[in-house]
Amino acid sequence: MKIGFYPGCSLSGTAREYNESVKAVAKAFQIELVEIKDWNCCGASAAHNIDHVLALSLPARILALAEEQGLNEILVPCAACYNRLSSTQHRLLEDEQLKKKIVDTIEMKYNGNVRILNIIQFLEKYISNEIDQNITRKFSKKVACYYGCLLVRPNKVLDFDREEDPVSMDKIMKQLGANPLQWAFKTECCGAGLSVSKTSTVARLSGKILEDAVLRGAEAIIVACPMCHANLDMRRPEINNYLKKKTNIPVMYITQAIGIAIGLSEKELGLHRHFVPVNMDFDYL
Amino acid sequence: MENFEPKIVAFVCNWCTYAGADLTGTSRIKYSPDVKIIRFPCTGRIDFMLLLKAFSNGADGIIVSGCHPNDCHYTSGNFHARRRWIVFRSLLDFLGIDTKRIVFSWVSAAEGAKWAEIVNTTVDEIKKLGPYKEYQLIAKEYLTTKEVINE
Amino acid sequence: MEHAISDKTLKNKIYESTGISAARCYQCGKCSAGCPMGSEMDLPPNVLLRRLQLDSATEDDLVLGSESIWYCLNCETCISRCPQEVDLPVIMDFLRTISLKENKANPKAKKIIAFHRSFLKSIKLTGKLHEITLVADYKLNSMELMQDVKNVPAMLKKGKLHIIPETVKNLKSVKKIFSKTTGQKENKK
Amino acid sequence: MARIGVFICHCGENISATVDCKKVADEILKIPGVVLSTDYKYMCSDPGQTLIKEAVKNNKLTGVVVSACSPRMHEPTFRKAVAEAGLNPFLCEMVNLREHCSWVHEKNDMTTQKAIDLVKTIVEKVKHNEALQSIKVPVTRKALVIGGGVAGIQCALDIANAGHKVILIEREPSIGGHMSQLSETFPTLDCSQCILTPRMVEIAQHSNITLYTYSELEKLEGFIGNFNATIRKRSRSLDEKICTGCGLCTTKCPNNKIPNEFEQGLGNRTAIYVPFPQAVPNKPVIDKNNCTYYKKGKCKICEKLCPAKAIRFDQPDEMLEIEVGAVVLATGFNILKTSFFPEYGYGQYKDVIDGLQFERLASASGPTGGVIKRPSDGQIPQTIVFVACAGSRDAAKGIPYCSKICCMYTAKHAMLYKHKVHEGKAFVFYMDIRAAGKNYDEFTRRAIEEDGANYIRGRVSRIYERNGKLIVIGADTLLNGQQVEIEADMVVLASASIANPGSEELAQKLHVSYNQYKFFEEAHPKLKPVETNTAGIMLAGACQSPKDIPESVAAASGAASKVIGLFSNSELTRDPLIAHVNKTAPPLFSTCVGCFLCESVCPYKAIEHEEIKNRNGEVIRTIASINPGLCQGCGTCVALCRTKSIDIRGYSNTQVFTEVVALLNEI
Repeated sequence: MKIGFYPGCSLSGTAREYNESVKAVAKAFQIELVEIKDWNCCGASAAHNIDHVLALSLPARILALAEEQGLNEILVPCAACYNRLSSTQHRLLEDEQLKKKIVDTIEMKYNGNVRILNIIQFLEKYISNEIDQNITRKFSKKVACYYGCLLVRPNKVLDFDREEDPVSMDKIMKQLGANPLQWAFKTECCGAGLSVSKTSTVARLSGKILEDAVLRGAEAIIVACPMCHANLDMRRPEINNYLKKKTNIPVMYITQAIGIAIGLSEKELGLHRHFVPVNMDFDYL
Repeated sequence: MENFEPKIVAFVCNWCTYAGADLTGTSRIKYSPDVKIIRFPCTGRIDFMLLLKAFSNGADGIIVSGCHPNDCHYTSGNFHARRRWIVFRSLLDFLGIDTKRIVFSWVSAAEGAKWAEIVNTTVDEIKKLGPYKEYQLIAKEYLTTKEVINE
Repeated sequence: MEHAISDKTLKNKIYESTGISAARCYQCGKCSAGCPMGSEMDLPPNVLLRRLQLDSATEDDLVLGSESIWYCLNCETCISRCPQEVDLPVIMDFLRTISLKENKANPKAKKIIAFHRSFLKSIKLTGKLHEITLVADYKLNSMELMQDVKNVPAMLKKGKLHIIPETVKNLKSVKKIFSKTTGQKENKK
Repeated sequence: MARIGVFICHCGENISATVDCKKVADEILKIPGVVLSTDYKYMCSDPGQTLIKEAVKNNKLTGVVVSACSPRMHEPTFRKAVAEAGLNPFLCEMVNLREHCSWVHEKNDMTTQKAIDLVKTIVEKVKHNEALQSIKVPVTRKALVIGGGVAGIQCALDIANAGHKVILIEREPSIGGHMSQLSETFPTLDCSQCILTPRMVEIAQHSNITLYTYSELEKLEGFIGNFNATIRKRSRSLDEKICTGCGLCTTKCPNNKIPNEFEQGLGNRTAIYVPFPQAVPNKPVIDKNNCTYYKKGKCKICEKLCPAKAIRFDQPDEMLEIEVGAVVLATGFNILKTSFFPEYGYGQYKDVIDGLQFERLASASGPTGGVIKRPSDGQIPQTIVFVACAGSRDAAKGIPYCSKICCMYTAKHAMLYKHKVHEGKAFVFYMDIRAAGKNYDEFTRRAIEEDGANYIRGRVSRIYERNGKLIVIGADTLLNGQQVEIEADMVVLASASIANPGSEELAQKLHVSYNQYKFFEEAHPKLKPVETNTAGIMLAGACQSPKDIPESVAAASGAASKVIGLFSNSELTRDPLIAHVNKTAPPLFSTCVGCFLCESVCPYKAIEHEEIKNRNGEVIRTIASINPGLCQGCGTCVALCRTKSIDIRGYSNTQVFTEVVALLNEI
């Protein structure tokens, strides 16, 4: 089983553990991830803050590269990259003139027929059917699944899960033996793009998310986006400062949670790279 | 070609599309004057020979419009029209008639805006296709336009 | 006329370039209610749209000089709940571009703009984001020299930072995209 | 030789503002056979009609073309006028210069040219018009009213009181509709059941009214004055004639946890049940989906208990065929359930309820006896947030229209709550207060000024639950879009009014028009508000568009008066625009070859077999003939006839082909 793979900048830098855990889980289920050759940055929020043609051209180049390599399906684990790539694909397919303009800019062929999967869609399609028989230790914790804003919105474009109160991640966590909690901040924004330039805001927004998860008794927050992770994990001192209390709830990628449940080592999953340590015991079966 | 104003005949049923076009008027929604309506009791009444007659008399495009499926005032006239149209279309196609010039649609009495939209898109489409000279020229040779119709 | 650049108001420009009509907004305020940044904005989303609706050069300047357009996180909460489907995130993108073009950006947004610029600069250099280049450049531009310094050793230790940037091999193709889009503007300056 | 008179109407300025009427008249005069062509400001006015009548007489006209508004509007007016002048009315035709030309085009030469073309087309058609005699058909003076809510009740009573028989059918086991669920009614705050119940009883006792509850229309055939309705009377599993309504059967039913529809799920009922104490008829019904006997084959406790021995487990549905002369649709509306709203929790929060549920909580006969209690824990809420426009005026959710009744009932809800819980806080999120009606605005002001409802102008973005409280996130657009967060104990969504489920299917059975939201469409938005496009079928109440009680009742009486008008004569005249098979001289008799393809497509079974016999009485040919009483004039048979032996009056082959040729060619 082979499938295209676009890691994006975060996964090769600050979110290395996400990259490691995605690859480790894929490998464990005999899926080969074929990285798009010579990929570039999708432009993230910076590009469409500054220039909208640039914001469409950068993702278009990535998709064109994938087409060039004959990939008809690509996994994009970073929620931000997934959102940019999907939105670009949607807008170019909707607007023939715009498509022409972008194709002229990137000087590459682009058809728009690559299927873009986010991490949950990938897990649902290729892995969730196989999980049950591979579980070696139960992820027997109360968890708050945090989807963030970019994974589900805009629903008309992405057409993934429920726009408000999504449930796909919760279903997977339940399979792992976890108790996914009903909570209120599943899709609230963490502040993402302003992490560096307006840290106080990020502390407030991420703080509220964390506060609600803790209030409802969550023992871990499960994420699928490197920016959500960075803000909830790396920005914890600022968050604690804002909340005026010390919180130590760990934030994990869903792939790390799967990895734990199927018995992969902490090292393979990059758990040691977290700022808030993951000190958890799991019941071996 | 620039100032080409196509002649488009619309064959519509009295109960849905004619009433829908009335609503377009009552709502003052503007559309192209190139389309002119001929009223029928039901699309079921529309003899498709009328379409050929229209082309041979200089029509560049035709709209046939009635009630939505299941909404026919006479229960099933629109179904019969559609059934006959499907057969007739392949015949026209076989005969070399440009079926792109015939628009078949459904407009209910409540869809004033939809009627304007259909008229305008049809006019744009026919303008792109240009005058239907091919058929009109041949028709002229074989038919005289002022002929008296025999029953 | 106050504006020599164009006698068209923002409302018209937005409609022409994005097809979004600010007139559709009926001021229910649902966008402002759900906006994560609503409490920090000088012009909450519905107020910003209201000013656009007024269709006047004076109001347009207020919008282009607002902090709001830079605080918008593009989280799409507003559009996902907007009853009139007014695509505010796209309007925000458009407003930011114009604000920069016309040199009207709010001084309070200096840091945010500096960050976005440094981000793009980093991509332009190597085709991919390199955090150290980004942060170094941002610090020089924003003069926030000490920010986040204490995080660096830990990040290095945890393997989250690369000293040497990864580079796209066909860098030319990326640079061309930049010169065809943002490049034109910089050249004009 | 034809002598056609053409009359071009300015319709004030409605036509003349974009069409050069004088020019049209002048151009049309050039057509051979047109002996008079003139324009006038208002053709439909008295002087206008006199102008036409004089012209018919003085110019010995053989045909009249009135170019004015839509024939759907004034065709009868002008046909009547020419008839008064001595000309056969069917020799008069109209051209639609207003709706199809002047109102939809700009003022220019093309518009005037289009007007000329349209008039020319009808002039050529009229040359082929025939003098026709109207058809007279008998009228069955009995009405069918579908729907037993307040509109259907009012309508049935009005018709019955005028001395005509009425069949009232209702889908639910009792009549009463939504009004019977309401607590108090705006703007007077009188008790809903107190004013409705006497009317319900009147229905049951009226000698002219036959009531079928738990029944639905299966099929409707025929036409105005002569409909044939098939009604499915669903089995109640009970002999209504024997049942005394004592209610003993409902006391021991083991299935007693079924959500009660009448209580909007806030209370429970048994499998054998009477929907509510004031139900008419006050006879139980067995809900077969929940009855142990129907599910498992044993139980029958109710049968044992029944002193009258009225339970009939094997009772089948009954099909009733009824001849009626008119039908009134009064099927009402429904509201969106809370599960429709993603941002308000997909219906997962028990204390987020809809307006009808609040009515039940506030009603003295409701599940809480009129005490406002939270559904989750029975606590009395100290803070309630009311959300107006929940789903209404929301294009993104597919409901761009205003539901009309919510502004008023939300004000009423806030008021009722404040009357019952004095220290409680009532917040109302609204966009606009639409209180246009007699004493309506005063009512909403009272809610705000006297009862202290706190109105906040803004929509609610999101609702979620935390620590047993509902957190409502809204904005105050009158305070610069400032965010408002309220910790509420209960939230009431004034959710959108929508067409009742099944409306579309019903409309299709009756061949009446409906709009994209499945509300039934009236024949004219202003002048025929209670009639449909199908003659003999009227509309009453909220099945047409959201309406409050006074409006529904007014519409019901309006529909009733239309029915009574129809029933005031024993027969009615119908346009003779119907099909006929040609007749030729013997030995052919007709060009019809007797293939009877027409028979297979005729929706009215109007095609009959006519046998042609020779002198000896032997059948030599069988040809089609058309029953003029049944034919409705759709013309499907005409288009289908291979030998062109069938034609239709008013839209004959000659007429329509002439129209096409005339439209496309110069004069």
